[in-house]
Amino acid sequence: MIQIVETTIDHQQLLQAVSSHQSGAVVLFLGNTREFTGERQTTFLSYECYPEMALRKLEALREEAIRKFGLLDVAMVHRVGQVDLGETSVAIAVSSAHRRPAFEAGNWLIDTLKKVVPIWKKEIWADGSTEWVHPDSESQTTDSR
Amino acid sequence: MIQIVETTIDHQQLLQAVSSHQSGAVVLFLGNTREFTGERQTTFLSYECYPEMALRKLEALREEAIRKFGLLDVAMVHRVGQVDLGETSVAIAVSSAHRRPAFEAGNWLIDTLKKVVPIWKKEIWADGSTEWVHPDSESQTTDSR
Amino acid sequence: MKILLFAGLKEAIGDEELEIRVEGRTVAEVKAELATRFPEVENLVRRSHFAVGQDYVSDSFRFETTPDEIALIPPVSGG
Amino acid sequence: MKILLFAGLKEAIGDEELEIRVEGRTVAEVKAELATRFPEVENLVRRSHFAVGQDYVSDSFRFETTPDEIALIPPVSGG
Repeated sequence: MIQIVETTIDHQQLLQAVSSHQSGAVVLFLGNTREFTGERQTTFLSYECYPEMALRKLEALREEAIRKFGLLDVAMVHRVGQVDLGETSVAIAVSSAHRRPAFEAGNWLIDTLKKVVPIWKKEIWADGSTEWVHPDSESQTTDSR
Repeated sequence: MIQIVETTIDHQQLLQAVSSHQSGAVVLFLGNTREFTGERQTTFLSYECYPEMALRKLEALREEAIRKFGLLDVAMVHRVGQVDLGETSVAIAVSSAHRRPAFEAGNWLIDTLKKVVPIWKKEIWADGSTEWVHPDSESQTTDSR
Repeated sequence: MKILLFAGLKEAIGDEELEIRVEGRTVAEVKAELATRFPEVENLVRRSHFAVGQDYVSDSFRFETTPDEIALIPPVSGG
Repeated sequence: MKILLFAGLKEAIGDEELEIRVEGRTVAEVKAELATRFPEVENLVRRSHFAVGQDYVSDSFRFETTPDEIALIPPVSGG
């Protein structure tokens, strides 16, 4: 299950998608909009993506993780558009027979997603300013969530 | 939120319990009854606990994890009694500002729970035999989930 | 003094509690008596830990004359 | 050839696509022209990657005469 959605992510659906009688371990990761980055206050985030390529990259990551970590299944859903405080922008569910690979894969998937999947976040700060986040620059916010 | 329950674990409730406007990352771990252990087939599992001590230990683990990993919150629910194939015996939800500590804490909590919390699992095998699991013995099943 | 039993110990000994003298003795001494009385669970008793007042104690721990609730905790397997 | 723009690049250049000659040139050469035409995003262009047919290509990649869909991907920040 790989999706890009414009409304609330239903994590129950991800858990169901990856669960079976063989999945002794299921790990779900949720990335949510956080109110404070240091002292700066966020009003909301807005995400944009390159849809066809983002879906292709998510599917490739899914297949690579299943192979690399010996998983049973992976589901990934990313939301685009406005994501309010406390709401989920990305959900990753991983299932495996044993718990270790499920944790390792969940960690690897979100790390890798943040590096290669063409999705961008815009900060709408409480002071009224806005900022596209393009990491690894002196002049721009880097994302450390 | 620390609970020992006798019916289905509501993971939605755990996610809500740990989520806030500061929780940029939420990790949920579910331990489910797996049908096969190698070639052996399980019909269901049955869990027993020492209730007062199990709750005390779970609460102590929760507090230790929050301190050790700098978390926002932890919720842990363990089910006792019969847990059928594919159903959840333990759910752990962890929230933090950033993702790394959330993954590390989830991993540490389930590892440590399995070592110190007085809860025991009985295998009801498909061949009709039953077996209490007391790990680290040559003569008994060790748990590797 | 009654001690609480669980899981494989409870099943093997056939009761959820057991009467044994603990006052003034060490955990190691009480375990030795249990192994003698229940040779079929000697191995499991050796690998078990006592909990007093719901906290684990080591084999060198000496029970008070009026101890709190005592339980014999076989290796755990929750999760 | 039209190339797709996103996020900070789209906002700075003011359009979601851009006409530029790519046929037979390398990614590095096209980036150099972009930096000249849009000096305000020189830094961001340098840190961006081209995708051809929705796969990343390196700076030494040379565009075909009739390439697939081309996009200029600024550093990503999903998650």
